Amino acid sequence: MPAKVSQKKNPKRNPLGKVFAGNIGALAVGLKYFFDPNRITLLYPHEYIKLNKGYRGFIVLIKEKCISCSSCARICPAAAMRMLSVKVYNEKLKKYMIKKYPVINYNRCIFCGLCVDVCPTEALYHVPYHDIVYENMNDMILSLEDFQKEPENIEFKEGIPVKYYFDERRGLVKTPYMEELEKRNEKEEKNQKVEGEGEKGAS
Amino acid sequence: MNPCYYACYIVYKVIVYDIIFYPPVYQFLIIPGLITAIIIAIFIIWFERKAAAYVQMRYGPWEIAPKIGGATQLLADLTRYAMQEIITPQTVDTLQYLLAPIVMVVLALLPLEAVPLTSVKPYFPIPSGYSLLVAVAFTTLSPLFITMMGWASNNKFSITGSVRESFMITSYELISVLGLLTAAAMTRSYDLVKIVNLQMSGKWLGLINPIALFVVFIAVLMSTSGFPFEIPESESELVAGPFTEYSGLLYGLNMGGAYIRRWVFSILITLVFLGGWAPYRPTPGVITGYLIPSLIVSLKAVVIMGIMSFLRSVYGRYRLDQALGIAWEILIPLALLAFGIGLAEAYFGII
Amino acid sequence: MISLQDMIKEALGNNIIKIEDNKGYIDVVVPLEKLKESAIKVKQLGFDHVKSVTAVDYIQKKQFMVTYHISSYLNEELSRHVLGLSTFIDRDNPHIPSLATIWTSAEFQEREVYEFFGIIFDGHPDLRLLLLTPVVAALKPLRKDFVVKEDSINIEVDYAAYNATKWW
Amino acid sequence: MGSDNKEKKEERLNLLYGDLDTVAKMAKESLIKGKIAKMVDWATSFSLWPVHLMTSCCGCEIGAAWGPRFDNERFGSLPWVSPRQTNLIIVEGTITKKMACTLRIVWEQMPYPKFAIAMGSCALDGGIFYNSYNIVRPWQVIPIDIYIPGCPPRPEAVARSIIELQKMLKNKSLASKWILESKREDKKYIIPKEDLCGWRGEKVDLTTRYD
Amino acid sequence: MEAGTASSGSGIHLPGMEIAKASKNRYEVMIGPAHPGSGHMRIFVEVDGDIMVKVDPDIGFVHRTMEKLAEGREWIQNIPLFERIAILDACNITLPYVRAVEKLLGIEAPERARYLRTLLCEINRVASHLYGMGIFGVFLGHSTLYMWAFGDREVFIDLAERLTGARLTHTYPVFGGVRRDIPDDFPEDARKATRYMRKRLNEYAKIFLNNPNIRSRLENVGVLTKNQAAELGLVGPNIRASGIRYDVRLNEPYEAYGDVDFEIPVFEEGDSLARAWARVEEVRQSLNIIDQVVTWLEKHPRENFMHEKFWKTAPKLYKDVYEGKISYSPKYRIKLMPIFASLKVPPGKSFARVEAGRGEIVYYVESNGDIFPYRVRVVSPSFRNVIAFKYVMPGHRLMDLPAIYGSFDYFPPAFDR
Repeated sequence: MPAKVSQKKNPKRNPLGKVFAGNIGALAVGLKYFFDPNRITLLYPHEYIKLNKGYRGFIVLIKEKCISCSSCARICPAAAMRMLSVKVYNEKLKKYMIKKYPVINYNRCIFCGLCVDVCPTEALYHVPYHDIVYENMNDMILSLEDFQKEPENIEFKEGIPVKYYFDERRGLVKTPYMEELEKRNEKEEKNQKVEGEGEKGAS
Repeated sequence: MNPCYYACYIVYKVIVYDIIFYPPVYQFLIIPGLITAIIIAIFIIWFERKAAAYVQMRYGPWEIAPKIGGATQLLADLTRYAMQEIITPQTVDTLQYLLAPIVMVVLALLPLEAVPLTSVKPYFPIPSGYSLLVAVAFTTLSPLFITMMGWASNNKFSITGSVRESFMITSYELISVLGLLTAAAMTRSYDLVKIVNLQMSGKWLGLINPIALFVVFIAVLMSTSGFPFEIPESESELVAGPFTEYSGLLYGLNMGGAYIRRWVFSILITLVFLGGWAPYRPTPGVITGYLIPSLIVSLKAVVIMGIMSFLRSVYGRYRLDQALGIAWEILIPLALLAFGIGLAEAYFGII
Repeated sequence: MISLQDMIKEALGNNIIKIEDNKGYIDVVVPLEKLKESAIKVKQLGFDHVKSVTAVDYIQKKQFMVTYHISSYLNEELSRHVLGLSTFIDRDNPHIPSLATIWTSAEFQEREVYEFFGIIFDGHPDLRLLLLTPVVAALKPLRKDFVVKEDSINIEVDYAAYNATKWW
Repeated sequence: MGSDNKEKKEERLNLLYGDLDTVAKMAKESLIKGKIAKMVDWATSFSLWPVHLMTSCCGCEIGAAWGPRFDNERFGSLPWVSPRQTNLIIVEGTITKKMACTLRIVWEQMPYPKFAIAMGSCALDGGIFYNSYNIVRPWQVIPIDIYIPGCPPRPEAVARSIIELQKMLKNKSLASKWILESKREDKKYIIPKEDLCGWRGEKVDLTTRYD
Repeated sequence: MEAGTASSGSGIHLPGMEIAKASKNRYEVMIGPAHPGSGHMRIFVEVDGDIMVKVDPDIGFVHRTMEKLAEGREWIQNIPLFERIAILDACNITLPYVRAVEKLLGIEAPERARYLRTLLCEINRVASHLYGMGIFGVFLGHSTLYMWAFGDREVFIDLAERLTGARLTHTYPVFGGVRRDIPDDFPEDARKATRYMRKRLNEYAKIFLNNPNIRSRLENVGVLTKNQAAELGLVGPNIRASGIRYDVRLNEPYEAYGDVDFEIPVFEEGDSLARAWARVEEVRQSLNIIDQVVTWLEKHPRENFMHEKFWKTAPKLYKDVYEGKISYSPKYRIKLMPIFASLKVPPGKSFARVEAGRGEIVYYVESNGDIFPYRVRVVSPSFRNVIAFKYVMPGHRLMDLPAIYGSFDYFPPAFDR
């Protein structure tokens, strides 16, 4: 079915209705939300959104899987990823060989995910967080070692994870993401058992 | 006795009892003057932001003091303003530029000199049979200095803003004067004490003559550039209107000035239309004669300010010619109508 | 129904150098002298606005191609098609009659082409720079002889000497 | 010793004559000490008002960051209209050569203590437009305190940058020091204003980068 | 003919700042570029009393030279590049480029991909209109509308994020298909979101469009007749508010728009209020389309959302990724073949147009058979709307400037490119 054209007009009101009904309607809606605020705010440092697995956040390299094909660097629209030549000892041939690994510069990265999608061996993956800030631009140019580590995320330490779900009446509604919390609590308990009583104050 | 001690005692006594507790000074500086006005402004700006945040599905100022909903937010803002650099651009008229905000704030508080907050005579600031007239006359002074600020700033936006402000002054002044003087016609008196005393029986003038109250309410919104009449400093075309060039403490004064004016007007409205300290009857004594009635008046005034602040979250702003049209074509006939109704009610002895 | 191509052939007559059905639009090439005349004729057919004014720099042929992509709003039959009215001009002396007086919608776009290619639209009501500062516009950035360098993807250094800041 | 005494004497004399500069300096020094300095830092950190300077497309995420879901007004930060009353610039993305002059002028119009956040990869190293002929890097124009990577960064990252800036303010007491010294030593401009607004820039080494 | 570009005179001369001599009683106000009412542009307004006499938009403050950069980048790298024209409408903005290149390649996306593109396009359209309404609200001093619109926009941004993995810059359509399929719980969420939004639109009307205060600002302000709108070549809801029946979705249906059932709202008045209402009605229609598309996607099997040519050659790992067998990988994600990194497109010229949120966006793509495009010409909706300021604003009052400006739903990065 192709689209249809529907002819419409600005809604018209008689002068009296314009003054009274309009004002009262606006005030009523305002008062309704004043007394029943539909607050969707994320209290950020105390809560953070547990992003889905598919979120295109910071990128991590799995060095073992990399086959030095340079696809990621070639497809990068911002030239944020480049190939760094590294001498690697080859066990079979028993000699040093030059191999290329990608390094990334977050000063330029636009998080389009093309590098991850084009990698033929899945040697790159996204971590689902994206809220790290830096005081220094040089910190954002990662070395090969840093590129293999997942960047440290502060939000885990400061807040609890929440998830937003859709609601017909309220739009987005947030709830604490219990699974994640339980997982984390278990981890903490384990840590405490291992490390003993001394660390209790810190948590 | 040590003469030095004696001298100190006398000085202390003079300063405390004869100067600070001299009603005009006390009223100007403490209740309901400067200090109370600042506290009220802090509260009401916080409330304005919070109320807007409630309507707008969010929290508003919060992190600064989570337990009390961020109520200390404005303290931080004021401290920041007070400590920031005060920039005096090269092109401004320096003396006017620096003096205008200060004079504006001082003059904004001047009407309080004529406003009695109790019916007990020793606590009147200036006992006068024409206190309503004097107060109304004083309210018209401070807006002139807003116009002056814009002129002294020597900035196109500022000047346009101050021209708009002067347009607004000429239109709202007549309305508020007409509206407030309706009370005089109804009560056959210019004396605020008498006007309040007549309302003690529960017949508040605002209830008897709601049109006059409505007209004055709108006129106050216009005069203090509250929404939907926030025209002189409408940000989407005039940046900050007359205040565009002001920074630091001077801007803090400006920001407070509008709220102080609104506060003074709210007290006037309370006294004239909402029964002042009714239903409480003051008796001699500082607490029962002055503090309790002024507290009642302040509470009522705060409610009025709260309603004015709430309008921000519902309305946008009118165009200048539309606002002036509302003033001249709708509100002035309404004010005249209210005046007529007041006269009729007075004639038939309803009041 | 006659097809659009026939309609245009009929209207423009022997002004047409070449007419071809490109992907998504019908391209009509007219000589430079006949451009304004053809534009008026095309407008009479009902093409009432310009969608885009494009210039392409063929540096080897020493030519610019200027294309007006035009279509119609008021005539619903024509609005399904896009017509490209193209002409070739000399690269060394880029002058072209302005069509902004015929279609007002071309005004800003011609200004843009003027600043990016240095093509001068004769008779344009208000030929000024639009987007760029004078210094940048003097480079005529969209011409092919203004080359923007892309970074290479390789870091030609061994790992130990990799100094992060230097290579970006 | 002798010269010291002389200076002190001069200072006293200046005081006596009512030299306003000396008095203002002394008053400032006595004010900005201990508790008051801490209070200034506290107040500034909870009153970071960004100026309305939408430079590029990250502006949409700024809108979202001050919108209801992420609501940065919780931190006491209120987007304000006139640069004279604000103390924070958020550079939202690309700064073109046409805009750079504006950015510098806005920065100069703001009263100190003032801070800057660069948002988005375009504001760091050009991002996807790294080799464009019409952009400059914002850190060449104004001193930047915090960098946010991403294109565009999430609104949480903007909130994070404000939190970090608050921490920086409190730990390093940037605001009170700035008020005391009337200037900030650790940040400086790279491109002089004449070059920015006149588009010459021949003498400037644009490859330098400070941190 | 370099006149008017460089004026050599005494005093400081700032770029782009041509100071015209003002006559008596007139003065010039510069709105922008760092001005709350201008966004990323500058408007020279010559004011006679309170009436605007001459308005000259000075744009280019966000000109990021995309057309030039595109000539040095590979075909696929240009998708994220052109996305930055208007990131809040990312899918609509890149789609015509993808379609133009597909025309050159001689391929067409499979049906499921076409529906997925339609879905994201409509989600973006809703988000874009809400953004425009929010900015409009702020221009008229109505902060609540701004907050509401941005809050409800989050609903649709969240939907898009679940679909593509990014809030705004989706980079979703690629040549021959799309990059991801919908997650399993997506249809239900989308339906809830549309139901919620329909209810909210009524409240928007109550607090904003039917509010007498706002109505009086918008009615009979910035009136454009049908012929004027056509002459100026405006696009999008702005012309449909003036009574022109033009919508690319109607006149040249692309993707799945020929198969879904929806209406094109056309208004007659042509004033600012009609333009605002046109957007609200369009949001309603977009919600209908989202519902229909989601239902279609639910019914049909999940395969073939990449063109056969590319998908057939995929090795096993690619299918593992699609099924979500790799732990850190999202389900239903498609991997791009390395061929995309150096794709050669046959020579030719092509032209594509798409109805983006703000109006029609037009791409002219020329290839000479290389791995780079020879020339890409983009004419974004805002660029065609900006001319309206020059011709519509004069004669109105200075305070009408934001009312007209906002009603055209400008987005400066879009016209600067």
